[in-house]
This record gives sequence, C-alpha cells and structure tokens, in this order.
Amino acid sequence: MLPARYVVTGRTVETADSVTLRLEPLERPIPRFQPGQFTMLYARGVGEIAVSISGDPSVVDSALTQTVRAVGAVSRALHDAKPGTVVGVRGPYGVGWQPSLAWERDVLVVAGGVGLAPLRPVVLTVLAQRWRYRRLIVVAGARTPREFLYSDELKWWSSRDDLALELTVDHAADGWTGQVGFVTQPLARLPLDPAATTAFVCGPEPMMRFSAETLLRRGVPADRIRISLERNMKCGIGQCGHCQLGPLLVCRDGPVVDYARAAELLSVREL
Amino acid sequence: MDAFGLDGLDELVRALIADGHRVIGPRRRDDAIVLDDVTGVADLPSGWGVEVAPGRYRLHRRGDDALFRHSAGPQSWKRFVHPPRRKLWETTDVGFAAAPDDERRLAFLGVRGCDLAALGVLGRVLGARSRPFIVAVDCTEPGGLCFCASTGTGPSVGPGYDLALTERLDDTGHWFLADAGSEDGERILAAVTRRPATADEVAGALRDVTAAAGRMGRQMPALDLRQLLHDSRQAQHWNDVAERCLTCGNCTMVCPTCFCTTTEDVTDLTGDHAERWEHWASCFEVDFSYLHGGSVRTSAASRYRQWLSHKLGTWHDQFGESGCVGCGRCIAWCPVGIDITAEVAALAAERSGDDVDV
Amino acid sequence: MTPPTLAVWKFTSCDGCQLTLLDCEDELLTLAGAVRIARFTEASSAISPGPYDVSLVEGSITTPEEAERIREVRAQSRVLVVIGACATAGGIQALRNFADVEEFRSLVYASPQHIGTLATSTPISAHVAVDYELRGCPIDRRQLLEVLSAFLVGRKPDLPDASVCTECKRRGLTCVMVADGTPCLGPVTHAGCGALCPAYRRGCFGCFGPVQDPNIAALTAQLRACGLSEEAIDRAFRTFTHFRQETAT
Amino acid sequence: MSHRARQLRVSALARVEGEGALNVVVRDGSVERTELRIYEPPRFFEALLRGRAHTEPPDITARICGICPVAYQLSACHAIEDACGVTVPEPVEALRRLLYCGEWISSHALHIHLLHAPDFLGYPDAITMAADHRDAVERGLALKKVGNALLEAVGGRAIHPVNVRVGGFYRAPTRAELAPVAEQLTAVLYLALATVRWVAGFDFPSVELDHELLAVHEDHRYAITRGRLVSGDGLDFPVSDFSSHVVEHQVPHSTALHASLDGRRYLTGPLARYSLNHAQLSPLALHAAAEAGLGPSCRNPFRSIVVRAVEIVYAVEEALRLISEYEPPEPAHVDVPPRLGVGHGVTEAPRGLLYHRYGIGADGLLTSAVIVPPTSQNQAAIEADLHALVTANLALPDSELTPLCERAIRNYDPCISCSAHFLDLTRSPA
Ligand SMILES: Cc1cc2nc3c(=O)[nH]c(=O)nc-3n(C[C@H](O)[C@H](O)[C@H](O)COP(=O)(O)OP(=O)(O)OC[C@H]3O[C@@H](n4cnc5c(N)ncnc54)[C@H](O)[C@@H]3O)c2cc1C
Ligand code: SF4
Ligand code: SF4
Ligand code: SF4
Repeated sequence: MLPARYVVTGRTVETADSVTLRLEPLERPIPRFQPGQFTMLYARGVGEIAVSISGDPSVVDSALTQTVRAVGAVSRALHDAKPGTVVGVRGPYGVGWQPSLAWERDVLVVAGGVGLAPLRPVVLTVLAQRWRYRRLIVVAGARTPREFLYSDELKWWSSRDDLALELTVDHAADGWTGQVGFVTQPLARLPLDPAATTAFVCGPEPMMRFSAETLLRRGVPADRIRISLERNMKCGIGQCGHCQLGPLLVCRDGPVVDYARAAELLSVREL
Repeated sequence: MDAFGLDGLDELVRALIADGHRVIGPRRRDDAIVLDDVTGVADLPSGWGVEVAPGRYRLHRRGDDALFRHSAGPQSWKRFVHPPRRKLWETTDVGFAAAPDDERRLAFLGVRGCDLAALGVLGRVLGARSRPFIVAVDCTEPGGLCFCASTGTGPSVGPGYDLALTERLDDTGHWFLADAGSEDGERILAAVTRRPATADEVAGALRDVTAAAGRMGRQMPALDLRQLLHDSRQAQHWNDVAERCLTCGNCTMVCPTCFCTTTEDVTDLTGDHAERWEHWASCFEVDFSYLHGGSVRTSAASRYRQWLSHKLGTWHDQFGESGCVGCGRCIAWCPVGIDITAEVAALAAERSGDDVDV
Repeated sequence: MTPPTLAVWKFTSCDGCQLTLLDCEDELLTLAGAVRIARFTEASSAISPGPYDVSLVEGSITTPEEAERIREVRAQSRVLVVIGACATAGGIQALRNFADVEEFRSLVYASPQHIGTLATSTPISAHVAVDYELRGCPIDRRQLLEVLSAFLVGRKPDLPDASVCTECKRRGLTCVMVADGTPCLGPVTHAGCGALCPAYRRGCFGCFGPVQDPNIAALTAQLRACGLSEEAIDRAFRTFTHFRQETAT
Repeated sequence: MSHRARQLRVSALARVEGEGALNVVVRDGSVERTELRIYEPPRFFEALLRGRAHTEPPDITARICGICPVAYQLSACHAIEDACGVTVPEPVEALRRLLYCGEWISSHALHIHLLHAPDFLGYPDAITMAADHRDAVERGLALKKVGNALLEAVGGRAIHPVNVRVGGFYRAPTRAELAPVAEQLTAVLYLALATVRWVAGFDFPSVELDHELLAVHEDHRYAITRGRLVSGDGLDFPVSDFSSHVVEHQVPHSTALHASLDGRRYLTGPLARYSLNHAQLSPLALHAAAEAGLGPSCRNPFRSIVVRAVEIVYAVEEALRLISEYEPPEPAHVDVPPRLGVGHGVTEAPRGLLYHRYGIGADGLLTSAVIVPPTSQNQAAIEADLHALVTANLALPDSELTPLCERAIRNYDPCISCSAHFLDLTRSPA
C-alpha cells in the first residue's frame, strides 16, 4: 500500500482556511474514483489523512481535485502545499454516494461547511447526466458568507434553472441578503416530493443528524437519506481498526451509508 | 499417523532450520513461557507448567518433562505475523520505498488449537501476508482460564497446520504423535526418524484430547453473542466494568486476534528523509478515536464496550466470525483480572433482567 | 532560511532533563545545524537575546523569583515545551506540598530564615500556558528528538497518552504484576519510556506521571492484593510525580 | 587601582551543572571577598527523605543530580546496607563498579569536551568549537556515548538508572547484553588515549594548591565504590568515622556551608584521587599520565582536565576487565531487611566524595538523612583558589580576570544541582 506520488499543479484559495488542490500523478495514477470516495493524502514527514475527492467525475484525466481545510498539522501542511510540492496519494477508498441510486428521482444535496467538497462530484454528475434525474436541489450552509466553498461555481449553479440552490449562513455579514439559520430551516419548508427524493447529506455529525431527522419527519424514507460518516482513519483499508462505528468499518463500509443504518449507531453516545 | 520421540522432535526443528526457516517456539524467560527463536528441544521449557487465574500467572515445575503443557503465555504468535512495530515506507525526494521483508520464512512450533484459529482470524482481517510453517499441538491439559471448547477452536487443532503433534507421556516414554496437514508438512516429516503409530496409540491420544474439552476452567456462555452485544449497547453493566478496568490495554495487546494499529511519522533532523511506521494500538487509548476537536470514546465504559462488542459482536458483521478464540489470555494478563466470560454472563443476566452478579 | 532558535531554561531541577539534550550524542552536531542554540547556559557561555522559536523548560517553580521569571520566558518563546517531571508535575521536590515547608527548611539549613522558597513546588503549567509536555524523570531522549524533529517539519509530535503497559506488551515483556506479583504503576502511567522498569523486572514507579483519567482506585486495590500497606501505596503514588489519589474502598 | 573597590561578577555561570554566580570584591588592592554563590533553589531532599521507606533513597537521591545519579544511588545503597548490617556479595559489587565506570566515562567526557575544553581554546561552547575542532568534539561525544551505553546496559537508562536497588540490582544484565558494550569500549580506548594527549597540550597557568586532599582508597584497585578514607597528611579512617572528621560550618566571609577535615580546608575529586591513589592506576592509565607529563601527584587545578582524561582511560579499561570476568550474579540482589540503626556510605562521584548517612527506624522508615556532596566539600577550596588567583593576577583588566575566575571554577566541574546543603543568603550589596 505504497502511495503514488502526485504533484500539486493548482491551488485555489476557497476560504480563510480551505484550499482546493489540483494534483497530477508523477508516475502511476490511482484508479478512477466514484463520487464520495476519498484518498489518503500524505504530506511528507507530517502525516497522512483522509480527504474526499471533490473533482468532476465526468472529466476523464488523471488529475485529482481535493479540497482541504486546515484544522491540524497534516491538513495544515497540505493546505500550505505550494504548486510543485509532491504529496503521496493512496486510494480511492470507500463506498461513495452512488448517485445512480437516485436515477428517476429528485436529488436533494445537503451540505454543511467543507461537507460540500465530497458532494460536489454528485452535483456535477447529475448536471452531466441531467436526463437521468428529476429535480436537483442543493442546500448549502456555512457559518458566514465568506465560508462557502466554490463561490464562483455556486454563482453559476444559482444562475441555472435546472438546479435549485438554497444557501444559508449561521451569521450574516458583508451585506448578506440571503437566508440566515441552520440548513434544517430550508429543509423544513422546501417543496419536496418526499417519497421520490433521495438525499445526500454531508457536514458535521450533528448537522447530518438534524437534517436527516427533519427529512424523515417530512417523509423521506431513511434508506433514501445517505450521509457520509467521519471517523479517525489511519489506513483507509479496514486494517487499522480506528474507524469503527459499531459494526461499520467506516473506510470500507462507508464513508457513505444510509441513514437507516446509521441512525441507531449515531444515537448511542461514544459508540 | 506417525510417532517419534524427543530425538525426532529435535530432528524436526533442525529440518525446519535446514529448510531455511526461523523456528519460533516456547521458551522460559523472566518467569513466563514466552515465544522466541529455538534451535532444538533443549530450548523448550521441559517440565515447566503454568498455573493461571484472573490477573495471575505462575510458573511451576511439573512432575514430568512435558514440553507443551502450559497455558497461554504473555505473548501470542501475532507478534510474528503482525509485528508490534514495523516500517511501512520511507520516502525521499525520489519516491516511496517499502520496507524490505525478512527473507526467512517463519516456522511456529507448538501452536495450540486456539492460537491456530487466531492465526486464521488474523489472516482474514489483514489479508495474505507470508504464511508461516505451522507445527500445531493438540491440547490435553487446558488451563484454569481456557474456554476454547466453548468457542469451537480447541482443544484439538483445527485445519490450517502443516504438522500436528500430540504430546504423549506414558509408560513407554515421552513421544509425539504426528500428522501432516500439507505437502510441506509431509516433506519435513519425511526428514524425521519415525515409526507408524498404532491404532491404540491414536485412539488413546484422541481420548485424552476429547477429555480435555471437559476440563476447561472457563466457558463462554452459549448464546448468540452478536445479538447479546448488540442488545447491550446501553447496558448498565459497562459502568460496573469501568470501575474495575484500568484502561491499560493489556487485554488487547495479549489478544491473539486484536489487530488495531496506529502510525508514526518519523523524520531526521535534516528533514531529508521521512519514514512512516505502524505499531500496535489499542481501543483503550483515548487518542484511538480522536477526531479533530476531541475523541469519540473518552469514558472507560465506552472503551471497554468497544473492545468487548467488537471482539464478540461486530467482528461477525465485519469479518463473518467471532474475534475470540478462547485462549484466556485477556483474563490472565489483565492486571486486575477482568474476566471476559464473566462479563458476558453479566451482560446476559442484565438483558434477561436478572441481578447482575459477577 | 534562517534556522529557528532554541533556548533551554532551568528552574528548580536536577539538570537531568536538559542533560538529555547533550546525551543525543549522534544528533547533537546535526541539531546544532538545524536549529540555532541561542541560549543554553549549561552548555554555552554565549547567550543571544530572545525571542526564541522553541524554549525547552526544565524544573518546577519553587521561589517567587522563578514565578516571575517563567512569565518572561513565556513571553519570549513562540513554542514552549516543558520537559520532565519537575516541569510537568512539580517533581520530587513537590513532596513539600504535602508537608510543612517551615519544618523542611529548618531541618536542612542552619539559618533557615534566609531561604527564600515558596511553600509549594508547582509545574510550569500552573503559571503559564505550555505547548507541549515531555514527561518523565528524566525525559526520554527519543521523545525529545521527536519533539524537535516534528517541530522542524511542522508535525504534531507523537507523544501518545497511553499506558506504560502498551509499551511493555509491544516490547514483549512479561508483566511483573501478573507473573511475579510485583506492584507496578504501569497501567496508570503515561507511556514514553518504552517500559524501562518492567524490562529490568521491576514495577513501574510512575516517573512519567498519570495517563488521562487514571483509575487509581482500581489499581490501589490491586496493589493491596500485591501486599503493599496503605502507607506504601500512598508513597508509591507520591514520589516523582503525583497521582490524584481517590479514596479507594 | 588601589583605593577603589573593584567587583568582578558573573551572574550566571555557564557550563556548570546547576545555577551559580561568582562575586569577587577587591578593595584597596587586596581581595576582600570571593564568593561562589549558589542560587539553585533548595529542594529539601534530606527533609523529604524522612518517613520514606529504607528502600527508596537510591531512587530519590538520584534526583539530586542528573549528572552523577549513580554516585547518589550507590552511596545511598551502601549507607543503608551499612545500617542494616548487610554486605553485598563481590559479584554484585563488581557490577556496581561497572555501572560506576559508565558514569565516570560519561561525566568526564562531557566535562572535558563539552564544558571545559572551550575555556582552554577560547570558545563559548563546544558547538562553536566544533567548527575548528570537530574531531575533538566528536571524540568526546563518542566517549560519552559509550559511557551512556554502559549505564544503559547495566542501569536501564543513563540518567537516573532504574535497575539499582538496595542490596544490588533488580535484574543482572546478561553477558549478551554487555557484549556490544564491550565492543564499543574496546573501540574507544584509543580515543580515550587521544583525549589525554589532546588536553595535555593545552596551556596551563602554573598554580600549586596547598589544600589537604581526601579520597577513598583501596589497596588493590583505584577506589570507586568502596574503601577507606585517606588524606595526604596520612589520615586513614573508615567511612563510619566520616562525620567525626568532616564538619560543616559557616565561615564569616562566605555564604555557603564549608566542610572542613579536622578543621582544615580540603579538596576531594580527581586531583585528590589521582594524588592519593596513583599507585592503584592501571599500567595503561599510568603510561598515559606519564606521557601527559603528570607526576605521581598533581596539585594544579587547571590540570584537573588531564587527570579526568586519565581517569577515562582507567574507567574504560576497568570496565572492559569487569565485563570480561562477568557472570550474571544470581540472584542479582541480596535481601536487606530493615533494622534500627544508622549507616554511612561514601563513593567516589566523578567530582569527588559523596557521603550519605541514614537513620532507619525499626519500622523500616528513615528517621534522618544527611548528604554531603562533593561540591559543598570543595566550596572552601574553590573560594581559596579564587582568592589566590585574583591576588596573583590583580594587574589583569576585568575583561581578562573575570573569565580566568570562571575557568578556575570550572576546573572543579562543580555540580551545583547537588545543593542539598547550600545556603542562598540574601545579601546587602557590597
Ligand atoms: C472519509 C473522510 C473524508 C474527509 N474529507 C475531507 C475533505 O475533503 N477535506 C477536509 O479538509 N477534511 C476531510 N476529512 C477530515 C480530515 O481527514 C481531517 O480534518 C484530518 O484528519 C485532520 O488531520 P490533522 O492532522 O490536520 O489534524 P489533527 O487534529 O492534528 O489530527 C490528528 C490525527 O487525528 C486523526 N483525525 C483528526 N480529525 C479527523 C477527522 N475528522 N477524520 C479522520 N481522522 C481524523 C487523523 O489521523 C489525524 O492525522 C475527511 C475525513 C474522512 C474520514
Ligand atoms: S524531572 Fe527528574 S530528571 Fe528532570 S530535572 Fe527534574 S528531577 Fe531531574
Ligand atoms: S509489568 Fe506493569 S507495565 Fe507491564 S503490563 Fe504489567 S502492569 Fe503493565
Ligand atoms: S517504567 Fe515507569 S518508572 Fe520506570 S522509567 Fe518508565 S515511567 Fe518511569
């Protein structure tokens, strides 16, 4: 399980603490990814962490797009990686969103903070194969207006009429005229066809739980709500044991799982 | 089946070494039977027995010269197939390089049924790494903490060995019954001076091994443990264990199937050279479940629950079998003697509404 | 790129922990190239003024002057690493915290009125914020090098908050408590030494201090079972570091 | 310069272990006061030992000094064994001597190469010195490393070894564990000789001191861990008489307790050992000493660096001999049941005599503890040296005289951390 060497060829600053990196293989590329899968990114001498792939799955090249938020040493090192820096990449790992589960259905994407990163490939997949899906609704939340990832892309999304975009922030500022509040607020009032909706939810764990509960109350079936779990990961391939959540090895059986499966696990404290 | 004496066993060890193996077997060191390199019968703990109880392990001299009649010691074979610390890779500007493997194939001498099962479990979790040559030994003398009969992993050795021995001490002397379980096993056995065993001898050995099943010091309650642990997520009993548990992690370290690891990144002071190492970790460590901002499992109760639930319950979900092979190590080597079989019984009692009494 | 600066400070201590830096015989000259040792009075009479990128602080606070001086050190240090049981827990001299210092003073000194000491010996963290703690009496050389090399590449140093038992077992040692009935504080003691004492068939005496949330009560019961008297148990938990001792029943 | 008060001050002595300051006051052309001030805060070891078990002093007193913990551990062991009427068997004592050799090698190598040599060659520290004398610094580190390897193999770790206990050791190292150390020792023997030659070539101010000398002595070997006490004037007494000969008292001009030997100022440490036990050195060490120009006695404190280097040669050789004869003692310790009484212990720490005395109660708890470390014994001699040195060099400007004084202090490698006994007097300014 040696990493492949990739070199940073692009670095886009997203927010005060997040960047999107474009990585290109120096030698062998890793296999193609599915939306929602992640890689283990290695910053030399600093460490290795799980990072979702946030690029466009329909683009056929060997480059990887990954968005990193600096929260600790390894993510800081990756965040600070200048073009030309060589990093190690293993993957892609895990079970992804599987957008095909939403063929012929309404797609509801719910993202909190950097949770938008793993969901971006879902949105891009739906847009690329628009005919396969019914409505596409994207609800994204951030703490402040400055903390939205992909702000240019969001503008483009909001200008489209085949995509309904709802943005909300916890704290308004900078002349924000949009919604203020938790993502559950738009979720509670959006026009939905619950039985025909498949929801893809990613963000901090409480946010995912509240969102899923709101959707359940609105009648979206639990096995049509997919969330992406986060647990400590050291190996990414089910051998280090860190990422267990009850019966799940999150790296292998997830990170994306149905809420039908996750609900009872997330309700137990310190599981 | 074949039979040979102590000299035959010595020949066996030498044949394995001559065949390029590093032979690991039981040895006496520091008041315990440990696993280490052996070069012949003289290295084996002749005449040493072991008496075990929860949190207690004592060597004693036996009345005979038995070599393999001692309960599970402080180590398991795990440390050789899944080393406590190993280098994953090293990297310079030029690329990543895997750490070189030791060329020599390992041979394990004296693997009991429980431990043979454990090697199988470990192999199914970690995937194929190089497989050692296994000389298994049937158990005719279970210890006070053994419960392999109730986990279905002993006292006779199951499949997966290259050679299986039964140690016999009777009026004809000290000898071994041997059975080859693989072509490799047959090849090595051929190098040993031996004779065919009689039907009586084979039957006598079988009788003793079968009888051993009735003398286990412990027993795992015969329940659907996966279901029990699933039902016990919110049990009160976890708090009771937490009062006694030191969260020191000894149980996970001595367990022959606990496989969890963590990683270390190592650099030299010049920063030119970086390495990544893996070492055994334990779900009892607070940092084990660390996510940015804090650990998921901080209470002792939740950490013990994770261990027991994984071992006996969710292991089935993840790998299709139990993680417990009934060797009793976790009971002996827990410094405060927490007894996995008793805790399971207490959880079962709590579920059925009985009084919890450990 | 100018190398980061390193300063070494001493408070009330035995010098053993800072000596550990000089004990890195193989790395010392490389280290002196990777960082600029700007202040280390035990080893050099040249002192460069602060601020310093990394300060290693040895010793506990036992005088009013020291309580003052540690603030100045903190103010001049970007990263402050406290080294050793004295600096992280008060050290052996913190035994005075449980006794009458006046009596201690008069026992040792002819003119006790001249000895300006505080009634307690306290860890550095009781006075200023610290960035990393290196445990041990003395600290472990590999851990010291880990902190320094981690600092140089921007890594979080690997100082696991696990029990000595995990190291003991990884090392393949036989537990002295289970196999010999020898009292051992390993289960509640912070890893880092590599299970040194059990390797010499001796019980750990806790020189790396407690792990997070040690179950002292449970171990106390076990120490009793090993034959230690209540007084001996008290002493065991109060020597080079001090374990919060719950009343065990 | 007369009629004026002249003060030489060094507020933080560098390259000594612990924290100390120097204050010399010259008035009307003569030296009024020389004070080696110790501002190491007291740690009350003697007080905190009371009420501890009789098994604890080796570990606890080790923490007095991180540079010579073995000395503390073994003086403590001997004192307690003495109180309990136990003598450890010779093989155990030999293992102690082996451990002690590790400490001598390590401590002397540290002092010579990293702390003292920069004085002679004009550098602020060994790291700066390494730019021009890398070989010498690397040689020092290599020697120190071997000393530490020996300490680790026998004691478990180099600083505050864990393997020492009253009655012997917790576990005797195996021959296999010592074999690699023996290899390393063999490999550095020539380095040790090179160090003697190197330091012998330094410039030494010519000074002869007249202090009484005191050292532990054994007839058949260079005394380290046990023996009688002998002085240059022919005193010869057992360890148990230490406190009737050595008295600590306060003197008017100084702030520290001064020890005196039958009322006289005296010196312990390498110079005393060398001069009193010269005949017991090994042939190789004697040869190295002769080559370095040392006679059968040495009374120039500046040359103590040469004596230390000779002692490294001796300790390396002696360690090799001990390892070659080594059989792990079984058991590694004898039982030392407590009994009511008082015991004395003295060993030769790298810096000189280290004396421990304990009173033990019938319950096995300590009733009293007295520790007299070498630096406090040498304090009076150090100040006397400074007095003589300043008097002889009054013509020098402060900028030269002050460093000379510092060097004079470093001759003694004072280990101020062992300040079990020092006073910290708050004084009014001169
Ligand atoms: C499947 C998955 C996908 C992820 N995708 C992204 C992404 O696209 N962008 C992004 O910025 N972050 C993502 N993360 C989170 C990212 O892995 C953590 O932020 C990162 O591990 C923090 O490491 P650190 O060393 O910087 O921080 P520290 O806080 O110093 O963490 C130290 C160590 O703890 C562990 N750890 C800490 N936090 C986490 C965590 N949240 N998840 C797993 N292990 C953790 C890691 O082993 C880490 O090296 C993802 C996590 C998972 C599990
Ligand atoms: S922690 Fe121990 S070794 Fe370090 S300075 Fe304090 S007493 Fe000395
Ligand atoms: S000897 Fe001590 S540290 Fe080692 S496992 Fe036993 S209790 Fe833990
Ligand atoms: S085992 Fe315990 S007492 Fe011994 S060195 Fe390690 S932490 Fe210190």
